[in-house]
Amino acid sequence: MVNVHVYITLKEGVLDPQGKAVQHSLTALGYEGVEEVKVGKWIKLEVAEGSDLDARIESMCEQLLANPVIENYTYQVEREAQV
Amino acid sequence: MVNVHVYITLKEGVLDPQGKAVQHSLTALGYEGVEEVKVGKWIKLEVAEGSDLDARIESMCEQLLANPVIENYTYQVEREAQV
Amino acid sequence: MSLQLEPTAEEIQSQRLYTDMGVKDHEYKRIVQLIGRKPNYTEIGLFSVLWSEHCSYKHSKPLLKQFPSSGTHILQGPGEGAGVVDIGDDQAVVFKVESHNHPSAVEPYQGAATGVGGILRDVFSMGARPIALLNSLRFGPLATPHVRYLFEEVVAGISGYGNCVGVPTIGGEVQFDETYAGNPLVNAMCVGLIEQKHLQKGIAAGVGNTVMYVGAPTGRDGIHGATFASEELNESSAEKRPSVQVGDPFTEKRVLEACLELVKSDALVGIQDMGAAGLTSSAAEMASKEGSGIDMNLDVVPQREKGMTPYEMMLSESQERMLLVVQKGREKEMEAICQKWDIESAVIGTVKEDQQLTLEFQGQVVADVPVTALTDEAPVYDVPSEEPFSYQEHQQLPTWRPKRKDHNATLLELLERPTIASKEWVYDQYDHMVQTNTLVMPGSDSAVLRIRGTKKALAMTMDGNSRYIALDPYIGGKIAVAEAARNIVCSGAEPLALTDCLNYGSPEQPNIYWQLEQSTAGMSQACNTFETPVVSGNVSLYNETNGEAIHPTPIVGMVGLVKDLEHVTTQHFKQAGDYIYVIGE
Amino acid sequence: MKAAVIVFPGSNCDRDMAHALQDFTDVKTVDLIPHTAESVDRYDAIFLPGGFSYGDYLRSGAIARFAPVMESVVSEAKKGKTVVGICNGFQILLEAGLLPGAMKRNTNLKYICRTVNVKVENSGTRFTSDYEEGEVLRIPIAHGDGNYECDEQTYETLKMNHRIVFSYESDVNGSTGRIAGITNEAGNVLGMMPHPERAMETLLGSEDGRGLFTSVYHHWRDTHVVTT
Ligand SMILES: Nc1ncnc2c1ncn2[C@@H]1O[C@H](COP(=O)(O)OP(=O)(O)O)[C@@H](O)[C@H]1O
Repeated sequence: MVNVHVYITLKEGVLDPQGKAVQHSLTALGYEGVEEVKVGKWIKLEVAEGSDLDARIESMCEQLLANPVIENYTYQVEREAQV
Repeated sequence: MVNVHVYITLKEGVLDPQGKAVQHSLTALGYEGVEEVKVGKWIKLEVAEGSDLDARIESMCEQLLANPVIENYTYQVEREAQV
Repeated sequence: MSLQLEPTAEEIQSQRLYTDMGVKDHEYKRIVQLIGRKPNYTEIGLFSVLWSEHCSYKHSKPLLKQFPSSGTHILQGPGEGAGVVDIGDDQAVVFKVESHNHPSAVEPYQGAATGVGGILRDVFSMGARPIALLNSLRFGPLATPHVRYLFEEVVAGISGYGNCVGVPTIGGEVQFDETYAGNPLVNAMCVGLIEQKHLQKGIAAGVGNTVMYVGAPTGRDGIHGATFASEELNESSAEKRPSVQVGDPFTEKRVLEACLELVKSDALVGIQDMGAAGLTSSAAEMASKEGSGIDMNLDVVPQREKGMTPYEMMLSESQERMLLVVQKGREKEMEAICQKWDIESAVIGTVKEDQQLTLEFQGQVVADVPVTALTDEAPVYDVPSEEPFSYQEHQQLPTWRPKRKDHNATLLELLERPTIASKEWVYDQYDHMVQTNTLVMPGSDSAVLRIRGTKKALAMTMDGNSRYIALDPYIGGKIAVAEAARNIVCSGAEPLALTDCLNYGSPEQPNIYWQLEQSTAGMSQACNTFETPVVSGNVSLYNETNGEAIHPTPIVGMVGLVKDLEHVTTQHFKQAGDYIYVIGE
Repeated sequence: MKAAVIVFPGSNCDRDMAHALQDFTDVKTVDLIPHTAESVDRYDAIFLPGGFSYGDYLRSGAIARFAPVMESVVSEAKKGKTVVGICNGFQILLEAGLLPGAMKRNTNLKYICRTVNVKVENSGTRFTSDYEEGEVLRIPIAHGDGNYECDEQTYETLKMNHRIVFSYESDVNGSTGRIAGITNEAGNVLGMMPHPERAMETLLGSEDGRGLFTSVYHHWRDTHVVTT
């Protein structure tokens, strides 16, 4: 088993109401110099190892985890043994 | 300005309905060996540099971005110049 | 500057770039004639959207004209944001239906959500408080994962948006049929209530008056088809320009509350939603209705993204935006109200006498076209119509009588059909009680809302059955109106008027145009019989996948008045031992 | 008695709450108070209504908790004034730390709007004195994030001190212990997910919500009106 971290964010230019609200709120709370905030998803999966791991992850992302019409994703595989 | 990445996830032991649903769907879609799924947040902020950067980030996380009752957070500062 | 990279007027003509925007050769020629020169990039953009079917109804106008649209109780027929019907006590009910079929096929959650947002704005731009939402949905059979995904996400989008704004979603219908497998239908209806004295119009009246922008900043959302050129400009980002609009119901809620406060001021002259074709259509339509012109300075349009061109700003379909005309000198009062609700506002132009839409950007005039050319002169087509072969075939078929022995089994089989089964899964996700007026909740014939402070209530329903229309469009059209009227009557109400959404394939196909013609004629006849004028509506054509059109699907949204709460009736059996009657034929 | 109903940007049950108080109790004054108000100290009871404050972006109630008016709400609560948070109002009270625990998405990940059976677990509070203990009420719920979560110790404390005031008769959203409403330790702050303000008239389906508002009023009357 390996840990896979998938990071999903809205594409450039797509309205991010959540990010806007958080930025607004941080500024109102007195945090200065918070310029841009984007709220995305971080999905952690425990997946079986295998030579097709990348292909599997990509297909999971495109099929289910991310919405390719408005979102981009990246991922990272964390192999405990190698750390 | 630096890019700060905040990663938020439910604490160990807190049931994650979203994660469970995703795992269920992945299995239903035929992805075998998906053991545990946790759905968290990834918040990207553009923040002004400064010696108090860490303190500021931690306080933003504790005050607003994460709910310490059920969530944990980690963060990472990405300094473009150093890359 | 990106502006210089746009194709020149000559290039647009020589390379026929207008065709990518959906403008036909002969339409382009007509535009050149109308403005007396070749249009530049921004200008052809304006024409492309205003002359589109969605804005100009160029294929359906003649058919819509046959609908009865007046009556003593009709205060506003088609033509404004929504229709308005007198319900006595100086109050009126305001309603309209809108389709968001194509956006929902591409991105079901946001497509459906922004559909709800748009129809809400149509209603509150009239000055009315939205009191109910309904929706009519069509999907392919639930057997495929993709259809299930569409279904779940569309419902989630409607729920996500409507619930957040705080308007109850109290009714609607869902049907599943092979014909919608590649082309789902998402029609949303909104009903509002207004004190008649607050009724607004989308007009740009009073030379010298101020044009104001209110709401969310403009981004590059929804600029479609025609973006080819700008995409080439942008080698820095490999990402495709989003054409999907994302809804922000929280902003909508504040825009709604702000607008309902703005309409109470006598400083407000006109107000309109920036819907399809955004700034372009709202500005042109407001000027056209009044026979005026507008000078607009695009530099001051609130913008969400950097480096937007006039073309992009004018064609953007960013959500949650309104265009206002305000008495000169009273802008501050309007701004104060917007500030109170924490929404942006900006003075972006002036109403002028000459009937031109003139756009300035960075000190240059970037577009200067006659308003009438954009609106009144939009083409209207007389389309050939031809009865399809299948029609006569259908007529010749002998009446089919099902032979069933086991009625119990048949009943169970019927109840299992998703189209017939309970829709609780759907309406459980809709807040159908907020505002605490819902007397009859989803699950009966029509939903019923009381009108606070009176003994009256409003009944509302959405209905349509494309199979009948596919078989016989004329009779099917009548059936659609009759079904809605029956639902209203069964709730204890008298039908007042209706709104309709015409979902069809390409009108350029003579067979499909024939369906349109026949079914609208049938609907018109039924409207006359029931004395329910059509006060608003929407047309969605080109619902096709791989050249295969959907069944013709007109949807009727009807509103009725319950004169006394005592008359409210629900469809459920109440008590064992009660008699059951069948009335009618 | 003077009641304040706080209107956050995005609140949408504020008017319903005001109607419930105005039309069905003897409360004299009911004011809608904007989120920007500096103080609510002149009110005897403060109501935080349902809705989607700040769009419920990030987390339900997370941003609203910092609305200017909240400072005064918190200090009045600490002084022992009656504070009621319903639905989104409950979520805000949790985020503000006036009540323990947190809300997660409903287990089915969907918004649920439906009338459910809600059991009165403790009729000895200022919010429930007009109900019978164990009484089952028909009250609508309407929420996406109503899955109440707290650690075991908190749960035990809540249970032991009878601070679980309402529970769902059956599991509707995954809440720990089927909790539907709780009070703070002092017993003057209530948070609940079901909407009693939507259950005020049989005409609309149920009037089981009335008892909550009349209880609050009666508690105030009994502690403030001197009878001779
Ligand atoms: N999309 C929807 N939105 C809201 N309510 C719906 C929706 N679909 C169905 N309903 C509710 O469910 C009830 C039954 O729907 P349906 O099975 O289509 O029956 P009907 O033949 O009465 O149209 C309707 O009266 C309506 O109130």
